[in-house]
Amino acid sequence: MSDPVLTVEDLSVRIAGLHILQGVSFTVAPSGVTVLLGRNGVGKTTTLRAILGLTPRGGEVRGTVRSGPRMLLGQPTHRLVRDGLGYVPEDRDVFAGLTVAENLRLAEPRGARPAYDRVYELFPELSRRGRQRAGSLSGGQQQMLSIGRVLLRDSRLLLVDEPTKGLAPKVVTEVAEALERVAERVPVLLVEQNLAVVRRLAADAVVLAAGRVAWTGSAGELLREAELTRSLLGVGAHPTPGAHPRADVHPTAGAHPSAGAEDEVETV
Amino acid sequence: GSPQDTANGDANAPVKVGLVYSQSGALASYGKQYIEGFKAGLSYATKGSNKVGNRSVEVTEVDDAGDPAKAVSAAKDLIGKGYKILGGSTASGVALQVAPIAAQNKVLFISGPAATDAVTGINRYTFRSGRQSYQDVLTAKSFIGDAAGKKVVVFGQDSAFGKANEAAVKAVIGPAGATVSSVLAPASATDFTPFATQLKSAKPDLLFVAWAGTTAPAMWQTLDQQGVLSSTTVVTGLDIRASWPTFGAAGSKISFLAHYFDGASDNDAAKAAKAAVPGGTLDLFHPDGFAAAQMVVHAIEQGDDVDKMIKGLEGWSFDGVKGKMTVRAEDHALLQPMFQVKLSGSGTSYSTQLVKALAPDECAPPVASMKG
Amino acid sequence: MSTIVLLTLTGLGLSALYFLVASGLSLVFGLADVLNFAHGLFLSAGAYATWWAAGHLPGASAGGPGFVLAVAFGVLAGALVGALVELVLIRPLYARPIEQVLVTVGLSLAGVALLQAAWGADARTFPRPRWTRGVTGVLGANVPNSGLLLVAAAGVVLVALLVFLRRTRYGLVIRAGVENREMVTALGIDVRRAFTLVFAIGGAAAALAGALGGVYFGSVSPGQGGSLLIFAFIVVVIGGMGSVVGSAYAAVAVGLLQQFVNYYGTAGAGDVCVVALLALVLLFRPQGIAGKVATA
Amino acid sequence: MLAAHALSWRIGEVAIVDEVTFELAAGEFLGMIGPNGAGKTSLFNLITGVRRPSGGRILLGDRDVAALPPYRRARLGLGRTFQASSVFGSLPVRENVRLAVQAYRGGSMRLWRRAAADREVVAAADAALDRVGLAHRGDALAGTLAHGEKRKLEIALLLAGEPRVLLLDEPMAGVSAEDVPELVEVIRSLTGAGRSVLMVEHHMDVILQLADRIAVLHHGALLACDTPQTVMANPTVQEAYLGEQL
Amino acid sequence: MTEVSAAEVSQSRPDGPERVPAEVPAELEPRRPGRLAAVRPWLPLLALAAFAILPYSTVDLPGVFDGPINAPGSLQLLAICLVFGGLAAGYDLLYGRTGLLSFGHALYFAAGVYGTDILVTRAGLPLWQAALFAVVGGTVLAALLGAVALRTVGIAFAMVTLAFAQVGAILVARDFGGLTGGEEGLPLSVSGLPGVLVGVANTANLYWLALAYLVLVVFVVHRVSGSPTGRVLAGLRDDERRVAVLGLDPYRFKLLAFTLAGALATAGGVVYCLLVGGASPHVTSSELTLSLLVMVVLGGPGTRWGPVLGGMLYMYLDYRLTALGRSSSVASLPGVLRGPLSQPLFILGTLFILAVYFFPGGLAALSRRLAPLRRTLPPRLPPRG
Ligand SMILES: Nc1ncnc2c1ncn2[C@@H]1O[C@H](COP(=O)(O)OP(=O)(O)OP(=O)(O)O)[C@@H](O)[C@H]1O
Ligand SMILES: Nc1ncnc2c1ncn2[C@@H]1O[C@H](COP(=O)(O)OP(=O)(O)OP(=O)(O)O)[C@@H](O)[C@H]1O
Ligand SMILES: [Mg+2]
Ligand SMILES: [Mg+2]
Repeated sequence: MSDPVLTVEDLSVRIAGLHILQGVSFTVAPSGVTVLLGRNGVGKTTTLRAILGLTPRGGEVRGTVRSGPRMLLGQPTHRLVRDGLGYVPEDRDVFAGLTVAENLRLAEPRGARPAYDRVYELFPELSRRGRQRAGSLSGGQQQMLSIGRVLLRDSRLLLVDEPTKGLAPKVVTEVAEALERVAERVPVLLVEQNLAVVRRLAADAVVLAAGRVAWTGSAGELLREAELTRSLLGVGAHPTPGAHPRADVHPTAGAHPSAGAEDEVETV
Repeated sequence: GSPQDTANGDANAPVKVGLVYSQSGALASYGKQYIEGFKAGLSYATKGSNKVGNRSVEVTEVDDAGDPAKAVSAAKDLIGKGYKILGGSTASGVALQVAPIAAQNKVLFISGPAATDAVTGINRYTFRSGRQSYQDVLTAKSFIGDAAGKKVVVFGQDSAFGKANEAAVKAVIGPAGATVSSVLAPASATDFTPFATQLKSAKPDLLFVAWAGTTAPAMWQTLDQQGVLSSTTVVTGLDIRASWPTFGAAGSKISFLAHYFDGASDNDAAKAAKAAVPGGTLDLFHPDGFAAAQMVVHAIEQGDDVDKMIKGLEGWSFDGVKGKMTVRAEDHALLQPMFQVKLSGSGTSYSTQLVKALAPDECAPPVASMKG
Repeated sequence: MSTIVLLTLTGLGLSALYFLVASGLSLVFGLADVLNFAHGLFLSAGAYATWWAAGHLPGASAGGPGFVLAVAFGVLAGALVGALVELVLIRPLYARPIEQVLVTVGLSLAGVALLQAAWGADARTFPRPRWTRGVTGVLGANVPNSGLLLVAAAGVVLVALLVFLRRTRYGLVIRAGVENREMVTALGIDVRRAFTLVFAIGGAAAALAGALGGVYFGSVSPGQGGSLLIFAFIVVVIGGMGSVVGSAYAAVAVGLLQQFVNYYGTAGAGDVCVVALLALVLLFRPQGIAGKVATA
Repeated sequence: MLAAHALSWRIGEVAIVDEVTFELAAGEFLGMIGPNGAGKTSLFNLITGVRRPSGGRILLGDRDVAALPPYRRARLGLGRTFQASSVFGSLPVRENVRLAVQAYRGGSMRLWRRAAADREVVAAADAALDRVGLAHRGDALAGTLAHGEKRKLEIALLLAGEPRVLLLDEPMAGVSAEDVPELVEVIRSLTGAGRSVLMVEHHMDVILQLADRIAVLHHGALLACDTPQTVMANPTVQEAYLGEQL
Repeated sequence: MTEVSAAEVSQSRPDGPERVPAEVPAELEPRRPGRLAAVRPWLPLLALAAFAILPYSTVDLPGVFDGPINAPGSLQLLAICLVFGGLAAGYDLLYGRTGLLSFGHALYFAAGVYGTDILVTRAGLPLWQAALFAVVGGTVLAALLGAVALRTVGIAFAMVTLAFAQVGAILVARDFGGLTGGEEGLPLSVSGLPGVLVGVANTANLYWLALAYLVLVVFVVHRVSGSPTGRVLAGLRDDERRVAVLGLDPYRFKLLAFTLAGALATAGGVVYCLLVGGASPHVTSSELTLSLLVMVVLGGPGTRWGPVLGGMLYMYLDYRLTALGRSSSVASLPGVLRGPLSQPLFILGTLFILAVYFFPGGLAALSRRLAPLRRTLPPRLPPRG
């Protein structure tokens, strides 16, 4: 196996007195999708943000995060991004007051040609809505914009936090496809609750539980072994007929309910 | 123990004098002159010994930052510690609020540069060591000679200061047969063109300007630019030296009345003061401090009883920096000479020429009734 | 007739002064989301720097082209103070917006006191080139040249700011950074620089207002900035926070209203009218005339 | 219970919500689906009064509420969930729910009473927290909850109000897989006693389990409103919404 | 109506995950057990008793006060601190508890000061009537102006209140009908006052009056914050729209808080007027409102004792720093330092900035911030053996 693109060793994060991550270690393979799984609140988002140097003020981060020989912890976020780390945040965080076109323009890399064709091909909707204020986009449209803008720049690793949250089944499929194609070129560290998406994309899986790594290995194996899935992810723990969040139940496109597209983001 | 049993009639005990004035805040430079004058005056009146008889004079200075609340607290503090003589009050607001405290607690209060007429006659415990607005106005009146049939316009800030001047002009020049009207501008005004236009169209024989504060230069410039200064006699009070350059080109077109300026007088007191103040140049409020010290020493000479001090000061005449000064017994107004001046020069160097000195009774304010 | 012309033109001069103060305030307020009470200090700093330069800087003088140099020095000083304030005081507090406002309150108290300690509480005469002391006859009215100078400067500043915000990438970064600064950094942009820049621009605009205001008033005093600030606040709010164009409209409205009411009404009514205008605007259009955040 | 007649919301020329008419019977559970941007959230905004409609009527019971401010509608029994960030972040979880209970039961304008002494409010709030499984988080500040927990708190706030009509905007969003069945049960238990629910959810599983009927919104207009079987079989729905399966 | 209101705009600002959660109102928080748990409820009463007997104490605290504590000067200073402690606590009802940033709170304080002064001095009313009318008048004024101002939110609200206060300042300065004395202020006529409140010898009575005012404000604020209404106010501070969706009218609650805070401020004005024996336009200045904000933040917004401490400390410094500027230790400094240090406002402003920096959450948060430090220190009795 070739060298990992990202190595996280003994990462601990403490925020407001809470020990949220307690020595997390894992690696991200140099190609394909590595998925980070876990229940609500185990610290998936916290992990991604710690890697990016976005831990809130007063938060305390320990451990090492390396990309090859380069140490990432402690570097300013913008430097990390320029060096090839792309981030799609959990809550989309598009700039509500700016137009779609302006949102994209902001993400253009300096000194390199922005890959607009790539973005518009994946999300034609964005090219049509260039002059609309991003805040008035629907939740799904905002998610497209949020993914689209990291694709403008060539990255060495993408950190993507729950990209299918709040998307219609059809769009979930589209986003998954898009990510699949992205992953052909760039390795992706993906946080995802939707097991159907995980199944389709992920090669490796890291499962967090209570601030620690509970399991690492092949995603396929994880999902194949029902017992493993149940014990690690809790899925199927309470067998309610029809409530099985399983990908193969017709006509479910997403095996897991996903987060909302919110009107609150909108400001007109 | 009770806080008030400190002072007793010990013939050798030091006499404590409290000065509450502006060391910081907007009027800090007035305060500075006042205290310099006071120290010079104390030394002059005690012949350099700072003692009255065997009793040394201990002066305590407290900063009120121009805030009456702070001044009142300081006054209460001093009175509580047994001080029987207070002085200071650079700002009129401070004088007005400290005066009642003095009366309530039966201590002597000698108000400083505060010019408000309301201090005169406010109560029998309060005296003043400076001039009052009425005296300014009477000096202004001296510029037009016979007022009968003349048209006088007052231009001032729409504030207590401006209104007091307006009232003084109406009371002083009005009865002499002149028609008095006024234009008042908000103290916060930044552009004076509307007012200048109004003044010009009023065509007065005498324009009396009562303006204090940082907007004065803009105001004079506008009056000059709109041709007000060249169309009539304009009279205003001469402020401290540092402000002279702010008159700019307008300075030579204005007739000034002066409370004091260096060179207005040349008596012993003035010489002593000039020698004593830092820099060797007298300014507007040095005489107030000087006179205050003279009055304090005179009061102390009467003994410890405040009533005796009051008796001793009432009607007392003395030679101050400005010349002969008299404490009028009826209302404690301080009768004193006033001056007419011309300002000339440009850039940063200006000089004054005395045009005329008015005798104290020429500019004596009307007698106020004693209120308390 | 000439009265109307005179009042209008001098009123516009006043408007221009308000706009110069308000534009920087509005920029910082609307874009960096900091209600900057220290803006008055920036203004005074610019005025004192100009005043100092005219007397001490080689090549600068009170008259002629040397004065341009003095003003440039003042503007530079203002920009520097603005940038420093951002770097040292505002930046470390960026996640705490209320505290940022509080720090500027503290700064406005301390700064004015500092100026007072350095140069005294009294007004200093301000150096003025000969031309600015004169008047120009327009339709029978003697219009002060310093007012005309203010109007011209305000026009230039307005255009420059608009170009900056609408045409440059920095403008975009600033507008985005107001909304979500973290996300801007996550796009690979050093947002801190942009914010320092906003403060520098705000400081420069304020300093220009201070320098030209000094010419207009003929004097400079530590509290001058503060007393202009309250009207600038009103202009910013009426104009719509963060909108430079809105500030321009509002400044014209406030300046003219004040001037005409002061002439035709009773003295002091001008100020009350301005406050009444503010209340009305806010009640019927709470977002101000041009009110939309981050629209330049 | 709740009805909309020709409800529209236009921005300029564009109709975001286009002449939508539907009725929600007492005790009925109506699911709503539609592509992203179809106007579902906008429709909720119109019904709850966050936005003014450009046209149409909104009936709650038999009262036209289109002109009432949001709080008046809430008092008439209209409850709604918001996104997670609209809990009271600086208050403890428990206080969040107590506030909701108190708002519902009245007596909020009492300045001189000890709030904590109102046992009924406290008990009702604890019960609501228990129901969504957040009882153990009662002391945490709501702002520090993880995404999914905020969701649950949202529902607890809603439960506290005991509304007659519930509007749920993607209540399952961000809830971890394990808790889904539990929450489904909670939502199921909300219906009955004549209470009606209108729920937007992208997750078809949940919709199919709960909904009596499903409404499909597309480009602001109501494409279909029928039984789940009929709707799922509709080719337009398949094409516009469900797409090809993963 | 397709326009969005300012309320929504201001609320839709994304609060990044970095937002520091505001202080939880102490009254709504569960009691924490601790070493002092048994004594804690009695601490305020103990403090009150201690303050109440201060005028009998002849203790001399050199450097803290000029002279013994029961000297009129010390009592006067303490009384002023107490009034402002109360004023800050009342203002915190708006700012810390309800989240309303008013820049015009000084107006209601000034209404109390000038109202009492004018009614006593100009209208010749006896003090109790004047005080009553002033408080009622100030309350009505707050209700009326609040009704208008609260139609706006956020910074706009702050600006409208500032503008109203500015009109108040203009009216006072213009001295209509000679009522207010303009910038010279209006000394309080003592003829209408009860003798026990007049004269330096009676300063202790004024002190007790100030103490009573502080106790009243703290009690009211405490009581209201812990009431059902207080719970709604805390909710409003977080998210107004969410409160509306719960079926409560935010406007009514905000107006209530505004009016109540206005009434408390007016009452403070009455006491202050007696204390300084008059009114001066300083109390109408926008600086006073700003310093109220400074006091609350210095102390810790939304906490029970923070604003009180902040208010007292601020006023104490404001008064005492003038003395520091003249002290010999400052005078011996080199000029560069002496200039600024002789400016009280410089020191106050700088202190404030430092406080904002290093003590977020104010004085009230200090003990909590020191807790980790205390934990690292070895326990006093090491359990060795
Ligand atoms: N700023 C903060 N202050 C206090 N606690 C925090 C903060 N940010 C996160 N937490 C806590 O850290 C834990 C992990 O949060 P995180 O957002 O990383 O979870 P997650 O795995 O991404 O969950 P989800 O699936 O809901 O998105 C949660 O319990 C949360 O309450
Ligand atoms: N103020 C506005 N100005 C312009 N367009 C708007 C505005 N508000 C909403 N829209 C548009 O209206 C459409 C409907 O938005 P809405 O948020 O209601 O969608 P939704 O059905 O809730 O989508 P999702 O499932 O993604 O949450 C979107 O295309 C959106 O861009
Ligand atoms: Mg997460
Ligand atoms: Mg939606």
